[in-house]
Amino acid sequence: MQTLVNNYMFVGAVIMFGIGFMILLLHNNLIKKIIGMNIMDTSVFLLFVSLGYIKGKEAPIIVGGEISKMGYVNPLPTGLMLTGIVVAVSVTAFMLALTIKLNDMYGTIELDEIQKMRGR
Amino acid sequence: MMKSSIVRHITSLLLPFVQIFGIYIMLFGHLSPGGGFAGGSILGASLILFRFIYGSEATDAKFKATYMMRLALVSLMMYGLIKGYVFVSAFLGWHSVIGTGTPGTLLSGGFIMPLNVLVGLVVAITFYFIAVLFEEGDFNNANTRQ
Amino acid sequence: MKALLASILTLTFIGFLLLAIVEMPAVGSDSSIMHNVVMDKYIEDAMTDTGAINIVSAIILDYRAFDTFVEASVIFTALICIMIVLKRSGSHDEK
Amino acid sequence: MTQTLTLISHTNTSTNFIELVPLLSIMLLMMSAFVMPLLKKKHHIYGGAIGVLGLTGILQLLNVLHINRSGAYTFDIGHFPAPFGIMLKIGEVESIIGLLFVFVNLMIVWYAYFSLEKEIKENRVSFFHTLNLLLLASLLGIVYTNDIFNGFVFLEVSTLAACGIIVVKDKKTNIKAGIKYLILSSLGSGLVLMGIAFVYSLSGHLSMSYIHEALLENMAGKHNTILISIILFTIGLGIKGAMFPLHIWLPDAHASAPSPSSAILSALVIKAPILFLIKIYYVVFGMAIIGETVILDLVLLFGVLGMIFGSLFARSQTELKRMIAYSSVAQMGYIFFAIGLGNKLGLIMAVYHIIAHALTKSSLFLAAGSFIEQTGFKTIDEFKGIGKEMPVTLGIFTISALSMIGIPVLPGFISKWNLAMAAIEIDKIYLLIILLVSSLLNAGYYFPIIINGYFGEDNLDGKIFRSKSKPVKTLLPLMILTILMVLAGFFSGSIITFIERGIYLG
Repeated sequence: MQTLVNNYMFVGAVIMFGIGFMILLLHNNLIKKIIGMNIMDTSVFLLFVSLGYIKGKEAPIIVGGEISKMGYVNPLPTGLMLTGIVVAVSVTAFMLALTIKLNDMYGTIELDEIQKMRGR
Repeated sequence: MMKSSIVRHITSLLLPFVQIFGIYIMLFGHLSPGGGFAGGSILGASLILFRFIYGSEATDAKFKATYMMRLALVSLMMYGLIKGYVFVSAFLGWHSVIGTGTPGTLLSGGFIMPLNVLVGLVVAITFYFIAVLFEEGDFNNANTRQ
Repeated sequence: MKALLASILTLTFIGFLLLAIVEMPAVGSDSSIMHNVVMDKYIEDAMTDTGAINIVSAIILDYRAFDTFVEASVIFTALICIMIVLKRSGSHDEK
Repeated sequence: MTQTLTLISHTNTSTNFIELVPLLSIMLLMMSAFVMPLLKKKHHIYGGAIGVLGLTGILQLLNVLHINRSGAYTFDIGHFPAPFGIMLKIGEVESIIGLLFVFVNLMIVWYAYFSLEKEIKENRVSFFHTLNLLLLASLLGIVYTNDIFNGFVFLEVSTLAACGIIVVKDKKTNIKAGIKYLILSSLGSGLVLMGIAFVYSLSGHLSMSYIHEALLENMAGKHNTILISIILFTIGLGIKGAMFPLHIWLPDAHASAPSPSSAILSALVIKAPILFLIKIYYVVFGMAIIGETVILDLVLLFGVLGMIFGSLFARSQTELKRMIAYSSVAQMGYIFFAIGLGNKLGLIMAVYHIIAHALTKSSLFLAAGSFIEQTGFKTIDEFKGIGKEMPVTLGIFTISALSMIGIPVLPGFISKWNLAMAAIEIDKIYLLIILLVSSLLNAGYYFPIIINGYFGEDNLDGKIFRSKSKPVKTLLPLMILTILMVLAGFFSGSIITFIERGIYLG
């Protein structure tokens, strides 16, 4: 239990992942599904970035030409998540585009109504 | 297109600063927080703002969609060529043509600064196109309406 | 019914992940296995290796540049996909 | 803290230019994809695409020959070696899968030259080829990479591009199938990324070989995390690779896409995540860790369920392409079954079945596509008597279907036979019954089409097929695929020995 309290960042990220997952499962509205997807992605980013955090150390930018005595936090997770964010943005944009097209074709963005129509 | 003159004037005041800020973040990506993606998003946001405030005709006259598309593709190709050159030269053991420079100055960091600018251009143009496609369904409305 | 099922699934899932969280190193500790020799190399040598003082920039554009190249093509792929979906056919420049 | 890092020594000391091939193929495909949207004329687009694919194919062939002569090699991208930079690792399995992907894609693009415009709008053709080249590059990247995060990024490109080539046809069903695929797939990506986060927290490395070393050192007291990250990877990549209960996106997507896209999707796109999963199992975690968990038994179970239920669902379909799509689910079940056996022969057969299924399913989809294109019909019943009109196409369809069922000499039989051997090797005889039942089910839905196609003249009266058989030149890529499939069966011995040299399991 003490570990969970200490690792509150990870716990928060996991609960956020659960919230996103729940939105994805429960809602039929496509926009809400996309929001749930985004919350899930963000929670993973949060988890990853908090992995690289070291207490009392500085952001990984070398100021003044010499390496700080304080040391720096782990720069690798941050760098990876920059890539991850770009990927998430691209996927979100594509999903929104598909939603717009679906709305043009069916006149609704509720998935259950779309499933009922079975339109060709 | 917005008719409100307050919005138009504020935008015309604000836009240069937004764009300079975006370009600054792109250029100084190796010295300060930021980089190609962040700077490109800001630049793209300024283009989107311009289009939404001043309408598609004015924007298409200024930034032609075909040229923008070509610019993005050429940037991507340049990116690929530079990176391909670096990868291949590393494999063959060649020395870098441009050194790393003095750390902390603008012209340092080898290929990092040009790569940041290229990524920034790609991201800005892509975001602009995506927003325009979402809003209007096409990005050559000025030409088709005639 | 569906809501209940979804809640149970989600709670089980969260519980599973928390089992892993318990075993993870504490947030912010200096001695965890992640802060290893790879990180030290990035921090100590990034300035001399690449000339950039922003270490994150040095990582994404020099040490792991291949990732970033692929990432640029992700954006491009998304643009092409969106153009396929939304671009009206028969517009002016397509003739 | 002081920590020492023993650099895993690489064997390549001399500079051999063939070792540039993997990087060069990926870069070449991506760069030509960036040029593709600028091209307008049809013969420019196809000339460019086929030229680039042909060149890449030749490079891949040279690569396979090089590997055959001097074994596996690693390639560090950029100036920095593996734990700091990104490393590609190319062994026997990777090289032959790369050659397969490029070759099958080349044949499909060749076929698309004659038929794609009939299914999609003309101004989308250049976009289709852009996405196709990006897709192939990303699939090659997934196959070659030795870095899990790099693999994740490539996986995302492949997802987006695959979804793009589904929605390139402007129908309602396509958009619906596309968004279903995209939502499930990005759920899978989220799970994979979380798995990467856990693995990174356990090892501090991203390069597969280094993660393996670090995991073996630090696994004490971390069994839950290891198990959970394996499960996350399995579910995430299982969604992308159509593992049985997670396959729900596949039939819609594969059935509604244009025929060349269907062939690419079923032959290539669902195969690369599985190879990545195999690498995660055996390169990242290793048999020592995987063997202690239940995960292989779970994969075996899902594989069995997929084999049985995929075939049952396929039987109940009325549309031809939907049936073939469900047959893909069943065949992916075979691959998961082979992985789940957990011995060396099983793993070899997983890779061999990837090759066999890619060659077979692409020609099946293309043959079905040319039926549909020539006649305008969609359902299975309407294809009775089609052998009179299109004997060559139906012949190709027949040979491929026979391979799916498992007639001797053809590759489907080879993999089933060896899977049976592998099942006997680990004393699970009851699995043989499942193999037999699934083969019978396969026969149950493929034979009626073939028999009705050749001999079903009873309802031929009053039915006018739109035209005679397609010109032979348009069927040439199909014939080459079929001949290659038969050859893959004939020379299965040497292919299997080649794979065996590079398989990840000692």
